[in-house]
Order: sequence, then C-alpha cells, then structure tokens
Amino acid sequence: MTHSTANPADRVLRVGDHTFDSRLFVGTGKYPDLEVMKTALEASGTQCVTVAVRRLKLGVPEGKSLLDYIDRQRYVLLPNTAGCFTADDAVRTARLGREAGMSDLVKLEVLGDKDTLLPDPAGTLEAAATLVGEGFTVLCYTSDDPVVARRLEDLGVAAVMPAGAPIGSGQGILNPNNISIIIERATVPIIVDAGVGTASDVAVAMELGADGVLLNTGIALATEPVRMARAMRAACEAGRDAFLAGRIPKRRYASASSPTEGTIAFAGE
Amino acid sequence: MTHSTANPADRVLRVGDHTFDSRLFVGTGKYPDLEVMKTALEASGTQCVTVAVRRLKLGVPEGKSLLDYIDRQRYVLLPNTAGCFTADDAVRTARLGREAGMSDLVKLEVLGDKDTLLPDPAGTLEAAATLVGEGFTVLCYTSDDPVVARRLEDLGVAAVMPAGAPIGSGQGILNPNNISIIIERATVPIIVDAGVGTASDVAVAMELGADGVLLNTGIALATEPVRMARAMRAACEAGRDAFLAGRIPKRRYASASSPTEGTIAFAGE
Amino acid sequence: MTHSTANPADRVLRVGDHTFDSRLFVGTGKYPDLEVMKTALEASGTQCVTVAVRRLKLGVPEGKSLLDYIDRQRYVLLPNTAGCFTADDAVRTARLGREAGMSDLVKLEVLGDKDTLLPDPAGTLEAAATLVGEGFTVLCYTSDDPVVARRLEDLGVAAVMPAGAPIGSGQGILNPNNISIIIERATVPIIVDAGVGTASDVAVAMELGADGVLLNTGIALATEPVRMARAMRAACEAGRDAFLAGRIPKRRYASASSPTEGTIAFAGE
Amino acid sequence: MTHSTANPADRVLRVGDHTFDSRLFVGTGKYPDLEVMKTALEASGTQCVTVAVRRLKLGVPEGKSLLDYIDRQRYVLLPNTAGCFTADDAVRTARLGREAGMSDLVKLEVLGDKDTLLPDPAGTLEAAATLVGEGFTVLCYTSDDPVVARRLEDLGVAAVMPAGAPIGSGQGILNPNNISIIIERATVPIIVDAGVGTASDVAVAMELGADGVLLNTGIALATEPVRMARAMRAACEAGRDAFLAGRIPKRRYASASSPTEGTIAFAGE
Amino acid sequence: MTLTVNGEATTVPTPSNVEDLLRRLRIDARQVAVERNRTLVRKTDYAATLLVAGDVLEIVSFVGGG
Amino acid sequence: MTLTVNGEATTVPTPSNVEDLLRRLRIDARQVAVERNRTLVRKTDYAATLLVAGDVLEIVSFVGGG
Amino acid sequence: MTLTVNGEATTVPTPSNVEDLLRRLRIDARQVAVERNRTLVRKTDYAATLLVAGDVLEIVSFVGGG
Amino acid sequence: MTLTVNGEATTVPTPSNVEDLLRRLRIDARQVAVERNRTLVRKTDYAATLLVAGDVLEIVSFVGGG
Repeated sequence: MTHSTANPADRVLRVGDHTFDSRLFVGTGKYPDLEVMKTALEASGTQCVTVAVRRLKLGVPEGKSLLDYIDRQRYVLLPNTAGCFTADDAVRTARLGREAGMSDLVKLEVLGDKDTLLPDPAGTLEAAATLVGEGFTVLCYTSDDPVVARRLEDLGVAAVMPAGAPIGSGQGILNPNNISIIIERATVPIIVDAGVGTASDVAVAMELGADGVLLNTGIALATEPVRMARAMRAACEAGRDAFLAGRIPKRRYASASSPTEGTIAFAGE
Repeated sequence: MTHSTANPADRVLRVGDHTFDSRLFVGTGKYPDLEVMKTALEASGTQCVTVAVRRLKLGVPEGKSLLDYIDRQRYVLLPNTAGCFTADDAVRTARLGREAGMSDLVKLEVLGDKDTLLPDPAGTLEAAATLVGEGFTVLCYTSDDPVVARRLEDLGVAAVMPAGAPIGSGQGILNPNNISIIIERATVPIIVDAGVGTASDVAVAMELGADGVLLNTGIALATEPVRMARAMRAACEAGRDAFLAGRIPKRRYASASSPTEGTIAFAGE
Repeated sequence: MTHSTANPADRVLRVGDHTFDSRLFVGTGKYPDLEVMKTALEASGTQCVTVAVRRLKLGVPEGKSLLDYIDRQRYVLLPNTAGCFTADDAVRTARLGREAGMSDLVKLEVLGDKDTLLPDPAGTLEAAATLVGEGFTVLCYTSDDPVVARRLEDLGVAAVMPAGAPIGSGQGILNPNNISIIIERATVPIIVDAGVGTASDVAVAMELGADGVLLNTGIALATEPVRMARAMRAACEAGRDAFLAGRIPKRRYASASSPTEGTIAFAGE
Repeated sequence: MTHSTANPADRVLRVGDHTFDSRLFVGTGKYPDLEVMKTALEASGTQCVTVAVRRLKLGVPEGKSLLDYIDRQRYVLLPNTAGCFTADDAVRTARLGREAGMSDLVKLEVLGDKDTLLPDPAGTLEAAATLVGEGFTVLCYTSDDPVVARRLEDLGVAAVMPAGAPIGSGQGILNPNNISIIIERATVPIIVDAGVGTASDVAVAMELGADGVLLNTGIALATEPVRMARAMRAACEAGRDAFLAGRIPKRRYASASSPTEGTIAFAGE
Repeated sequence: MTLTVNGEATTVPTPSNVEDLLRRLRIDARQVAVERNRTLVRKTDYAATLLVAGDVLEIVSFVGGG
Repeated sequence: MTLTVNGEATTVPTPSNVEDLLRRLRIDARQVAVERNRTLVRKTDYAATLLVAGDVLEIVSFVGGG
Repeated sequence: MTLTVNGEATTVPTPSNVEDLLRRLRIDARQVAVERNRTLVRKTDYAATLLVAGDVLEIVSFVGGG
Repeated sequence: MTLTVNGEATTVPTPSNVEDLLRRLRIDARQVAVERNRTLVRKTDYAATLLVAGDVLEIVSFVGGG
C-alpha cells in the first residue's frame, strides 16, 4: 500500500498555478550540513522548498552551493524575503529572488522587529499589493490576525501563511481560535507558517483545516533531522486525513466502546 | 519508499512474549458494520485488536461472527474485561476470554462506575494480582495515576495502559504531566488507552514517550472510519518518530531560520 | 482589615494625566437595566467606565439617560469609538465623544469586520496618529500582535489595550505568550481589553503583568451581574498582588510542604 | 463595604461539625520565619490551618514553638499525616495529632512514593475507614480520580481533597475535567488540595465549583508571602463569587458590547 | 429649509443656528454633541453656527457600551 | 433437568454433559468458552463435565469491543 | 531501665510512668502527644502508664506543615 | 572606475557592463541575480547594462532559509 492510494479522495493543493500532492513546505536553513538537508527534504516528501536571497560572497572560490543539493525537477523553489523590515526592501529582495530562481513564487515576509520576527502588518500589506501587481504568486507570511488575513486575500495573494507562533520558537499553534477563524473565512489556501516544534503541532494545524504547513527549524535543529522530517510528513498526512475523516465530538463523560449488555452474570446478580 | 524502511532504527515493541511492529492497538466495537471494521483495521496497520467477551445469543441462527472478519494470522486477539465492575467478574471474564481465544493476553478493566468508566484502583490491583498469578499476560487499563501504575508494575503486569481521558470521550490527553511521569518511571511498556479523539492526540501521546496507543471510538465513530484509521496509523508513526528524533526546545521569542547576515543594502543603510 | 490597606506597596496606575487606584475598567453596555449597572459598577470598584457615542433618538421624550446613573465624581468617562470600521469614522466619533463628555480620554476602536470585531491595524494606526495629534489621551484597542502594539506606542498612545479574545467571546486570554511579550516591551500601560469571561481570566491577565483589564460583557450578561462585578474586582486585586508577590516556579514533580524528617518510627523501621 | 456584606447570599462551608466563612485552608510549612507565617495567615483570611506531627527534639531547650504563633481562637487546627506511606503509620500519626491538638479533624495523607507525593489509593481507603470508625472528621487528600473520590465519600469522610497537581509543584489544576466530575457527583465538600502556584489557580478551582482550596507552598515560598496570602484570599472570594454569579458562555466569534445601531452616518453611507 | 438630522429629513425655519435647532428639538444641550457636515461644532459655537439648507447634522449622546 | 444458560431457564435430558449441551444448542464449540457455576470449563473437559439440575452455565463468544 | 524515646536510647529510673518521663525530659505535657509501643497514650493516662524496659516511646508535637 | 559591489568598493575597467563584472568576479551568471542602484537588472540585459562610477551593485544567490 502506498500513501497515494491510501488517500484516494483528497484533492491536490493549488497555490496560484502550482499544484502540490504534498501539503508540507520545508525550509532549507540551519541544517547540520547540506547532505543532511538533502536527505531530510526527501524524507519530508515536500514538493516546495523555501530559500533565502543573500549576497554572494565575493572572492571566495565557489564550492558546492545550496542549489547543487536541490533537485529542481522534484522541488519548486520558494524564495523568501526573510530579513526584510520594510516593504521596499522586501520588494527588491522578491524581484532578485524571482530573477535568480526563474520562478514567480515568493514567500513574502516584512518583519516588525528582530525580537519577535513577527510581521509588520502595514509593510506586509504594502509589499503584497506591489508584488501582486507585478505578477508574483505571493505566499504571504502574516500574524494569526484574521483581519489582516482577509486584507491580504482582498489584495490578491495566492496563499495566506499565518504564524502559529514566533519563527523558530517551537511553541506550536498558540491561538487555534484565530487560525480556525482565518480558515473558515478563507478564499485562498491557508498555510500555517512558523512556530512548529514537533509532529503533533503539524497534525493540529491540519486538523484545524489548514491547507498546508511550512516549517524549517523544527526539522533542521532536531537531534535527528531526517527522522524528524519523516515524522512531519506523517503528521501532515495524519492531520489532513483526520480533518477529512470527521472526528468524533468531545464529551465530558465516558461512552463505552464495548457492549454494555450481554455480560455474564455478575456476583450479586 | 515504504514506512518499514523509513523507520530503520526503531525497535519492535515487546509486550510479554509478543512483539509488534505497529504500536497502535485498535478496538473492534461500534463500527457501522463489520466490513468497515475490517477495512479500517487494515488501514490502521495494527497487529493487535481488542475484543469483548459476551454471552452468545441462544436460539439465534449463527450468521457471520466477529471472528470471521479478523484474520488471526495478521492480528493478535486481545480479549478485554470491559463491563466488569468487580475483580471477581473481571477474573471470570478474563478466563473465558483466554479459553475462547486461546491467547494468554488480556486487557484487564475493572471499572469504578458507569458514568466515568474509569477504573477502580482496588479492584484492578486485586484482579491483576490474580491474573498474573494464573499466567496471563496482563495489559492493564488504569487511570493516569502514577502511584497505581507503579503498583501494577510491581504486581507483574506486562503493560500499563493509563487513560488519556474517559473512554469514548475524545478529549485526548487531559494530564500530560501524569502520563509523562508514568512513562519516565516505567519498567514495562506504557500504552495510552482511552480518550483519543483525533490523530494529533495519538501523536501527542507518542511524543510524550508512550510505547503505544490503544483506541476504538475515535476510529469507529468517525464520519469516515477507514480514513481515520489511516490517520491514526500515520499519527502513531509521526509521534514515535518525533519522540525518537529529539524535538527542538520551546522558546518564547523568535529565532530566525534564514541567515540574519548578507541581506542586500536596505533603505537608510 | 480593608483592601486598600492590604495593598500598601502598589503604585497608582497612570494613564495620561489620569491616575487610578482601581485597575479595572468597566463597560456600561448590555446590563439588564441601568439600576443593575449602577450597582455593578459600584461593586466592581472601577474608577473609569466606557460609554458609546450614538445618535440621540429624536422626538422621543427624554427619560432618564445613561449619565443619570453614572456619578461623575466617582467615575471618569471613557467614550469609545465602537462600531467604527474606518479611521475617519472613528476620528469623528472620538471628537463627538470628547465634546459630549468634556474629557480628553478616548477608547479608540477601528474594527476590521463584523464577525470578529477585531481591530483593523492600518485604520487603527491612522486614527491613533490623528487623535494623538489632536491632543486626545488615546487608549487604543488592538489585537494581541506585539508589532502593532509597539507601533501604537511609537505614535504616542497613552495605553495599549490588546484583546485577550474577540469582544464578548468570554474565552479569556487566548495567547498569553503574545500578551506577555507586549507587556515586557511596553513603555505605556497595557490594559487587556476584550474576551474576559470570568474572574480567573482577569487574574491571569494581571499575573502576566498587565497594568489593568477592561471588560463589559463578562459582568453585564452574567446571571448575577453585581456578584460578578465583585468577583472581577477581587480577581483584579488578586492577580495584581500575585504578580507583585512573585510566584513560585512550576515543577513537574512534588516538593513536600511538611518536613520529611522527624516522623515517628514507621512499620518496618 | 466589607466582604461579609458583599457576599450576602453565600452560605458557610460545613465540614463535619465545623463551619467556615473563609474557604481557604492554609498550611504552616516552609515560611521564611514564624512571624511571616503569622502575618501571612492573617492576610489569607483563613480559619483553618494545617500542621504536621513530628517528634519533639529531645534535649533542646524549648524556645517558641509553632503554636505560639497560631491564635487558636481564630484558627482551627488541622493536623495532617504528611510523610506517611502506609495506612498504619497514618492512623498512628492521626491519633497523635488528635491527642496533641484536642481536635477531631485530620487531614489524611497516605502517600504512594517520594517523587510524586501522590496518594496511595489502597492505603488511603484503608486508613480513611479506620479513622472514620474512630470518630475522626477526616479531610482526605487524594488524587483527582473520581472513582477514588466516590469510594472515600462512601466510607464517610467529611471532605474529599483532590490534588490539582503534585504537592508543591505550582502547576495549578492539571485536569479540570476530573475535578469537575468529582464536584458534580459530590455528597461532601470538595476542597482542592495541592498544586496551587498562584492566585488564578485558586480562582479556577473555585470557578469549577470547589467548596474550598488548601494550599501552602504557593504562599510560603512566594517572594512576598504576605502579599501572596492576600492574593490567594481575594482569588478564593473571586472564584467563589464568579461560580455563584453564573458566567457567560464561551463563543468563538465576537458579540458587540456597544449598540450596533445608532452610529453616525459613516463615509460612503 | 430642510436639513438631515440623524439621518432624517427635518424642516426648520430660516434662519436657524444650532442652538435654535436643539431648542426646537427640545434637546438639553449639555449632554449631547453636534456635528455639521462631518465637522464637529463646539458647544461654544452653537449660537454662531448658522444652518444652511441641505446641512447634514449628527446629534449624539452617550449610551451604554464597552 | 433444568439449567440456567446465559440467564435463561433451559431444559436438557438427563444425563447431559457440556458437549451435549452445545450440540443441542447448535453451538460451534470452537468459538465459544463455557463457565459452569462461576468456574471455567476447559474445552478439553466438555465431554467429562456432567451437568446437574440447577447448574448455571455461561456460554460466551467474542463481540466487537475496545 | 532503658527505653527508646524518639529513636534514641534513654535511661530512666525504675519505676517510671509517662508523666515522670516527660518531667525528666522537661517537656510541657500540654503541647505534646505520646505513643507507647505503637499505641497512643491518652493525656489522662500518663500517670497510670508504667514504663517497662525496652518500651518504645514517641513524643510528638506540631510543626509547620501543609 | 570604482563601484560598490555587495557593500565593498570594487574597481573595474571603464567601460564595463554587468556581464563583464560577473566574468571578472568569476561568477556563474546562471545562479545569481543582480540589482543596480536598487533596480533589478534582468539577465537578458546584462550585456547592455553599462556600469557608471559610483554604481551600487547587489549580486545575490540562494542560501538556506525558511
């Protein structure tokens, strides 16, 4: 049995013109080395990997570079604007990323400050408007604020990516109420981005009805990144399936799983 | 890639003389029909299924019975003592189950009352002592009380099965602190039993370090039991892998996943 | 012993030019009737009450109005801009409120949509800048986003009022991590506004270090509003005292409160 | 306004033949010194204090002792059996406590092990039966297991005291579902004992409907014990009042507290 | 002349100022605030503020709110 | 003679053993277990276990449970 | 004769009763309780309770606890 | 002439275009992107884009990020 036949009824995820069978988006930062990253990406089953845009180091003889470890037949590149704190910087970085990657996808981040790395709403909205206007397929990192999420959808982003918790914090989904409000009102895919610490965090996000999850540190800095990548893949499939399967309601008291009738005659009966 | 090669480093789970590759234990009650149950059990990947012991209905022409839907080459039978409220009733039921199933395994339940279906500690300890003495391999349902768990281990049970929440309640792991204290001090496998509502509950239990999870209602009463069975399987593997992989610590503030140096010159620089 | 002498070491709360002994801010909407409101306000101990600005009903003989039930020697009026969805509407409403109440205080709300009543960050920032420029003492309702909170402080608001949960939802503090990040970085008072359902929610907010709590529905729609008002008052004092008193750290295992030595000789010793 | 008139409708708490206006029970261990303890007990408003029974140190000239700091006109003594790990040891200790204190009250603890200090159910039940038979008014420490709670009630204890979390752990109420099931089915007062770390924990316990809370370490080891004692008192009153006042239900979305009609004409209207 | 007051067409004599309008509507000026054509009218300017046909007036007071 | 089988009065010829009872009730012995007067009867003892008037028999099999 | 008092060997004259023992140890009887060989001695029985060589006594009082 | 490339002063012959610059710096043009004075230079425009003294160039590539 393979997983593709195990999930016969699920539809592919569409983001702009791209379609994905895997709903996991994985970053390429912070791995012990690029070989581990390559194996972890494979284990994760992802079809889309984020990359950062940074100055080439001049005068340094070029060794192997990141892209030598990323099979572009297998993975779609998703350049990010990480490290940008203004709309203008993010737009410039996005343009460079598109030119370098020959891809229209961009993970837009306009950050508010260095302590929280949470997005700046005003800058994010401004940059999103510009990039949508320039034809980018914008996957937009944002807080878990349902109002900002809606504004971004109105601007035409291809996917809204609310933070579950601060980047790299590993705290999981801090405010499931907000995330599920965003999902319930969404007109584009919602991909939970940032904050995932372990597999159950991914499952929880998908069970809320998220269309996908993006993560990086949770895999890259785990003691065993490859095993954790496998865990994240399975958790993403588990959470998606559980969402589609329709879970039982919660009850405060018990409900027997074995028949309550037909027991043998008990002492005293 | 198959899941068995994807988990090369995990060891099998030993419970008494039995070994299991799958760490999911699945009940056979409450499915829409026995065909759905059969398919769901396959999808779950389980190798051990619980069954209840009940009076045969006399004078009713025998149609197909439960065991016609359970391939005993594939699944080990785990008769339970569900519905018993005294040690004596549970012991008698366990003996009948062993004789009917020709298996030394028993899931011991001595319940305290019908509202909570939570175990009666005194009755459970008494019945466990008797059954261990009679050579049963006792998998013992109990509350999440670490003291009772230890007493059961001292009596020689093969596995301790603390409740995450009341049977059938779907509330998940209500007290992770207690469950992890039980796990940290355990000398036998700890299998979280009861309370699982959805896939992430299974992942959470396994991430706490549980050796396995037993569930029934969460699959059987889901809108799509077969899909939920698949979800539970994946969640169990995800949680186990995440536990073994060593998750990142939680932080309150952010930690960048992309390099903080090497950005292009920003406005104002 | 009275409560005022019981808190000798606490400082008064300063918001703009105003000082308050009570850290509870209470709304005047939704009470069964104005007599109940009056008694509840007294029981709450508040010194500052919010009021809404609405069209006078023309042609209706004036009976007793809201202000007939509010002793302005005892309570500072805090007109709000509830119901406004643009910066311009909020600014106009704030100006009307100032003129009607002869108070420079305004609770600024610029809402994003009618389902969530969560604030619109862009509109809120715009209106805050305008009103600060016009000399208002702005207490600004906002989401729990630490970045927006900081932007508002930079604009010169007198207090930031992050939502614990959607207005009237009674869910308490959904994201304590965000609220405490806001508090840790604050340069003005942080007053948790919206979402409070019961007394412990107030205590939790104050224990996080909030400078105050604003609530309305939790009191007004309780079965017994006056008793709930008393509860909120006590919870506010309790949470504030607990914050100042320095709580014990959390431990996973136990630590005896009675001496572990000096017990009598036990059986077997 | 005093608190006694502020809570006109509340009834006194009856435990055996004793009645209490205050629902807080406070331990006397671990304070920086006995003067601080004395002041903290006063600030807490408690009318019942727990004490431990320990060997007198022989040959040491007697200085001031614990009882010199406890006004027995004001406080009822509640001797405990802390440190006992068998029913027999607890019974002997209880008898000594009664003789020393000339009080029929006993806080029964029969502990399971030194790491968790959680109660041993079998030993607790055995000792409770004996002490009830000897005429003690037994306030019985137990886990949060609803089945054991019911067994203790059946034996005739005067109050059941479930642990919110391990003694001294400061984790609060780890399993509110269990505590509220115990409360809903109770025929005697339920006093949450152990685990309280800060004021909101007390409020939460009372809001669940507990009849009282017993705590020690949360006050004694706070940075400022006297202030924390005041906080605990206020939180107990707050939680009790909130429970009686009937809180609003939780909603996922918002509900306006200001009128949604009657706003001024907005831009675009 | 006809004005819009709180969304409703209202006829008043010409000339009228804000003070006249309030008196005509039997409104106690102390507890209200008035806006004319989206601009606040200070209480001290009521008498001096002449109304013009087509003016849009908002007259507000405080009601319970949170 | 009359026995109680699974809570119901049941008449069987005298003498009868457990094997006879199961055959009479058309029960496939392989999938059941039998208890007589609260004591288990091993499958190997069915033929040797003579029933006595007033015996209380429980005949059980597996059903779905969790 | 030698007794064990609170775990320590203690020599007292023969005969001694519990009251004698407390006086000898300069213990105020009002705030303590006494157990002899795992059985409580009521305060009213102190004088009547003669000690025997080898007796194990526990003399306790209250200390801070939770 | 002197340019600023990735924040560092860099001297190149006059005239030079972007293609010349990359070749001189031994940079494989396929994996980079170039910005001149805060405006992107498309790969197809490298040869046609003449550099001017004082130009600020950014030459970037992809690195690991999340």
